[in-house]
Amino acid sequence: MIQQAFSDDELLRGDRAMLLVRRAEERVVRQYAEQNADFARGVQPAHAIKCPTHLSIGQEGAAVGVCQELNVDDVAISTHRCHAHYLAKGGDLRAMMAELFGKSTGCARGKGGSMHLVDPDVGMLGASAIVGGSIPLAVGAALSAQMQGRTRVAVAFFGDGAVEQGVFHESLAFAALRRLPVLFVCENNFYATLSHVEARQPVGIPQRATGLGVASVTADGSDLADVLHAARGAVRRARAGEGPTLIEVRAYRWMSHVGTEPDTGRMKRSAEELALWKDRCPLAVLRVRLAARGVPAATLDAMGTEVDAAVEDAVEFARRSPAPSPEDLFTHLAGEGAPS
Amino acid sequence: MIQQAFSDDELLRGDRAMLLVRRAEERVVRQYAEQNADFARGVQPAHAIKCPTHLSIGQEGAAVGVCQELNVDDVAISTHRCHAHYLAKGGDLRAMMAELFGKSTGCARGKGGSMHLVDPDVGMLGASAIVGGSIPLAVGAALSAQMQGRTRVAVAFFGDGAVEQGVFHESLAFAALRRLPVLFVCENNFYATLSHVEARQPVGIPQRATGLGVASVTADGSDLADVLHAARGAVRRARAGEGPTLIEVRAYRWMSHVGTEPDTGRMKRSAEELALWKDRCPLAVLRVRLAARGVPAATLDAMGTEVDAAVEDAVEFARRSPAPSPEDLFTHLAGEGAPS
Amino acid sequence: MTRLLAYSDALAEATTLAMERDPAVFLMGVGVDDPGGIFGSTTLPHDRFGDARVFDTPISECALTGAAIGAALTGMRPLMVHARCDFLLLTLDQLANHAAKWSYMSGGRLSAPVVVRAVIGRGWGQAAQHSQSVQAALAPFPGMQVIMPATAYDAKGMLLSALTGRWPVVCLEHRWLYGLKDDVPEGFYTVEIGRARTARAGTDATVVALSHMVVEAMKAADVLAKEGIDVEVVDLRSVVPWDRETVCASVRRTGRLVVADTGPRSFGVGAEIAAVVNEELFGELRAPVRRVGLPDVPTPCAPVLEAAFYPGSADLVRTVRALVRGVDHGARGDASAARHDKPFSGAF
Amino acid sequence: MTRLLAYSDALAEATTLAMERDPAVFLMGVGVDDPGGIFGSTTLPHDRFGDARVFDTPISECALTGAAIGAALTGMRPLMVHARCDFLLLTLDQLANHAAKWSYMSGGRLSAPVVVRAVIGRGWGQAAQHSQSVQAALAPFPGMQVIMPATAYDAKGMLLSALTGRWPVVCLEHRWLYGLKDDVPEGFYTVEIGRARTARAGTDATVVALSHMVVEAMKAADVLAKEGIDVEVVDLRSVVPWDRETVCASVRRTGRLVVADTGPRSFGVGAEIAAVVNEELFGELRAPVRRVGLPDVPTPCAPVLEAAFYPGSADLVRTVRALVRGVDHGARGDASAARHDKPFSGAF
Ligand SMILES: Cc1ncc(C[n+]2csc(CCOP(=O)(O)OP(=O)(O)O)c2C)c(N)n1
Ligand SMILES: Cc1ncc(C[n+]2csc(CCOP(=O)(O)OP(=O)(O)O)c2C)c(N)n1
Ligand SMILES: [Mg+2]
Ligand SMILES: [Mg+2]
Repeated sequence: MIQQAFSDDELLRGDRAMLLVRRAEERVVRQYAEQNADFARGVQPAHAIKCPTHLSIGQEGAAVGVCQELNVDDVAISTHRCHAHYLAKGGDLRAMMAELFGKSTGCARGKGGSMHLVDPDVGMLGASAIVGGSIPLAVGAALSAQMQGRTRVAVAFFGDGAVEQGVFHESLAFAALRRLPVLFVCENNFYATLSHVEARQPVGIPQRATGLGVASVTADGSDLADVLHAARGAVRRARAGEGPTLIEVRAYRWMSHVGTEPDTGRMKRSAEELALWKDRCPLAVLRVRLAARGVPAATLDAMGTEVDAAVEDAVEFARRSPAPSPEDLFTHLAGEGAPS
Repeated sequence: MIQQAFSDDELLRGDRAMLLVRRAEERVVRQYAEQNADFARGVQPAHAIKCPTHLSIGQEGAAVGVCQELNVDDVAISTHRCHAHYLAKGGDLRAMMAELFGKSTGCARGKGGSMHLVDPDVGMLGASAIVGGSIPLAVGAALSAQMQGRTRVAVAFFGDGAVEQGVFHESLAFAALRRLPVLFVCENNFYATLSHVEARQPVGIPQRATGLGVASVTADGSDLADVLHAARGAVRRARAGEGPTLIEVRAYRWMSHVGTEPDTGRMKRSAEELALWKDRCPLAVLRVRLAARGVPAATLDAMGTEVDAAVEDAVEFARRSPAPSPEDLFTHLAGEGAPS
Repeated sequence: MTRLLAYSDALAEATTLAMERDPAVFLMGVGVDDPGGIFGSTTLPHDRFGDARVFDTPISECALTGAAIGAALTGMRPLMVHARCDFLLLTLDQLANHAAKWSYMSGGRLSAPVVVRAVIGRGWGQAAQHSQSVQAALAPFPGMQVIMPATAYDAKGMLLSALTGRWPVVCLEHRWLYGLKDDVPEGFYTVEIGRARTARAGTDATVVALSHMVVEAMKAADVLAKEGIDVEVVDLRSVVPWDRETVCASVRRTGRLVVADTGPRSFGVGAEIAAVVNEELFGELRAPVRRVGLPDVPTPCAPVLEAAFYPGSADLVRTVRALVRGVDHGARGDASAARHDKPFSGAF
Repeated sequence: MTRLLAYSDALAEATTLAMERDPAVFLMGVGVDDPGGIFGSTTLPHDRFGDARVFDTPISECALTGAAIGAALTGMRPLMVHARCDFLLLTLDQLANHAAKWSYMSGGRLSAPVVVRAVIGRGWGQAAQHSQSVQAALAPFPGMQVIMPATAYDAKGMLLSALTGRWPVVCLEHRWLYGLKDDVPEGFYTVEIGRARTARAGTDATVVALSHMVVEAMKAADVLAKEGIDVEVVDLRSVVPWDRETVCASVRRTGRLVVADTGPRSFGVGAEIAAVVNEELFGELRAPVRRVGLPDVPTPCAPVLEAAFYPGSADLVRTVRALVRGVDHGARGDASAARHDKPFSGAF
């Protein structure tokens, strides 16, 4: 039983982080519902989220499990679906909400939006909306770490679709060749947009990694402990100079590919499939475990209240914040500060 | 003993084809020596080869062994190092020499040169000087064959360096996914320019193929029968709808990466390594076999004479041929004829 | 008998027609078999011909472009579709180093008539990587054609031209055109690639517009007409090759030119048009040639910034007015574009 | 005290100096550790710093460019080298969609100061895929700089600017410049990116030249001087950003402009310069702006065709002369370039 290797505190930390992602994204869903109602009535809401929003609800275990094994100094980089990675890596919640609302207090000053969350202070180096595009950037960050002689680890988060890009292979092979301290975390949610992975890939994802000289492990995204365990091993290997690891985390996206609807109606994913995975909700699974360990319900309830308050505060912060001014269009072309 | 599976006639056919490549390229070497002497004397020769020339001397077994198992109707596509593939596929020798000499009778009318030999009449679809660039084109030709319901097989010839390109992986995975009738023939000559394959790749080439769902086999390029055997199996699989095969043919390039000098002096390849491989010359190995089978020396000698005459005729043809005229610059942008 | 058809439906109809007429035509790309069908442009052919000839691909744009070339070299007529033209940058080696050059490198012995469609995204905070208009990066590679139909009629006719021609063709389609309807004949017809279309005749100034900027230009012309300024709008339709004759003839008559591009103002397609017109009509122009296009920054996300980023009809009005009235303050972004945003539909 | 240094050695010296001053600088690329050292430009740093900081890479240009970006985001200063700029097309997604946008997309919280050097090939029948000059395809992506030093002095100074600046920079270097010598100071100095250089002052016409065309322009100016035509040659040096002030000031004085580009004439960098000059100096020009560049075909192989393909000093002479004398027959390719071919050395 892998989960017995982790303390109550560790699991509680993971619980809170997953809850934060879940509640923050559920809040985004509510915001969309509200603003869409406004739009439908022909009203322009004073504050709205106007950017393509890809939610991780159902997949929280991957981001949280991996990031919990990282230090602040370690770096991560993500994709169009980056809310969970940003938050799990320690990104500022207020700055994220402000970014979604297109405000100047946003983590990217309103320049990036939902697909480009970034918080260099906690090692969140950003996200690319080009499928596969950010994978080599993580390899480069690992190369830096190796050349600088620091123990920093770099993590590339990406989806099962990204595995099909040429740059994925080039990146893994180069990382293997140079034994770079990098984790390739593939969240296999079985779909790229509406395409099932079996219609797109001839072999399993770990087999591809093997073909590129990269060690791999598959973790169950519904079981936080399983992800923690896989990540711990991979981080240890990376820090020990043993090279990269690919972690395939199997998880399921509950919502539509983009936007805030469940997409089982109009698409190929079936309601049965979704129901099966909802039964294996990573939060629910963990809470059953915590209860079995005797963690009092009150602790968890308090945590929920606290997280909800933080989310509400972040939305309030975003609403209160000013929009950028049109002149801001021309700032930030080549970075404000020196690279860290 | 694989070679016993092949008849004398088959081996003799291979012998002639290898000899043709060898003698044609040796003739190119002599031409370079002559024209360089002219240049050194400050003389502009009336006819000269003025294009980057990458020779296959030493590697003839790969091109010949694979192409001998193909029909005229099958198609092949190659790289910067394409003379052997062009000739082995049945490309017109005169048109090749004329192309090298930049003449309007060249196989590409003087537009392409040594790196872009093409002869659609015998299924030689051309060559790309972008490492890895032509691999997906062969996949596309195989896709055509599959969609058209013909038994045509497509072959991509490429070097060990091309295995490092993203597009190699994308191409193999797609071919595996759709079980396309394509042969990926990797001539592993252990070097890309001056870089050894072990400094560039974390795992062996067949392992990469496995990671992409493609069957693979390694053949000894010094032993024509071994290549014939591998190719026969791969072609059979392709025609039977069993999908792609990667054939790694191990061989050694005797000359410099580009140009007509041995390059052991100024580079990392050692004279010992070269000597070892010269001992395993695919032509010499085959001739020992043929002698052992009792093929008379006279037969082989006559073949040599005939091949030499053909090569000399081709060079004469090239010299006699007119150069393109400057107005030809603007022709051939979008093809003369309909695609076949 | 008019038959109004949306731009997306015209694309779908052209594809279907081409597939009916020529068994060599097939359609592939990431998501072409989705219920959404690349904003409705691939659903009809998929319904009609099924997965054998209309198929989804792995997210391997580079190799699939190469595969399209190889298929074209062996007698097929591939049509590849991308939901955003930003993704074309992954395929530029195959497009520019291979498709555009294969015929020339082979001395004309082979043709590579691949057709690639790609959508120009805009709005709803898609930001820097989902909103580019990459014609300027494709145009400097001779050997392939680049077209940008602005109407449903042209979308159908030009796509049919591409699918029956001998060139590699990249067709860039602005997302905001997909819903616009136009009178589209039912049968097979082609619109010649390389011919511009005079969308509106006028005498005081010429606006040469690309793709969605044709819509903005027509709006601007309406506004200016009320002020007594008579604008000729030329829909360029085809970027490579482009119709120097029509453009120059128009500017020769009006004496004034504004180029309106969906891509960057600097180093954009407008620069080529401005350069040629200035050269051909030296001394005949009544005002400097102006360009309206995107400013020198990536696309931002926030609505305020998007509005400042995209030029629209108001910019064209201002620019043309200044040229005609002789008080030219240059072209700047304005906030007029914001009103185009629609509520989020999932298929942004 | 002059110290003549070849262009290739100047690049090597700049790299070495940058590496000495800043331990974050490293050099990578296919073949940078070869004895040939990318035409001599990487040998010195490799000898000095060894494989740890100067290393060969797999032929994975796309991922290595991404790795350079990731390294830059985390405090390193990567310098990546390509033996031909045709290979940049494999990396355009990383360059244009990532490097150029990362700072902007992050609201300026990160910088990606990657420097990419790439060589423009020419001659000896390299043909279509080894001879492109891709500045026009890079320029329309705001967020990265594109430089084209034409002298050893500038090669060193601009590379040092790039390696100490905050921008992603692509440095395109014409192979035919590598052997040219120039007076190059020993120590550290920078040449500001974005400033043109007046290579020769003149009064009758301005030639704005890029990269190797500066050499051709200087030759043309010599020829024209004998005819009494006094040409000003402006070495643009930097394409993005480019020096509008210097160019416009020069043309304001001479009244005539020819742009000489190593890349395509159509849709090339010359179009932007022509468009801006025509706009800024409307009514002040004494002749139309001409562009000399590559014709609308891929590079052919055969010597006769190569000679017809590349414009050279003779074309510039003809073009400028016609502008000044008022008989303009336009710019066409000629055969003058053929004499530049050298016997084959292996490192074509
Ligand atoms: C290069 C590229 N091609 C296509 C797209 C369009 N696209 C956006 S997300 C997506 C699916 C990605 O699937 P996956 O990698 O599994 O990530 P998930 O959305 O499941 O998290 C696609 C095809 C893109 N953004 N980039
Ligand atoms: C994309 C690309 N990168 C780099 C080069 C330069 N280059 C030409 S040949 C070559 C080595 C190729 O090695 P390999 O694939 O093993 O083929 P070989 O020359 O050994 O036959 C390189 C790096 C190129 N032509 N294309
Ligand atoms: Mg997925
Ligand atoms: Mg090799």
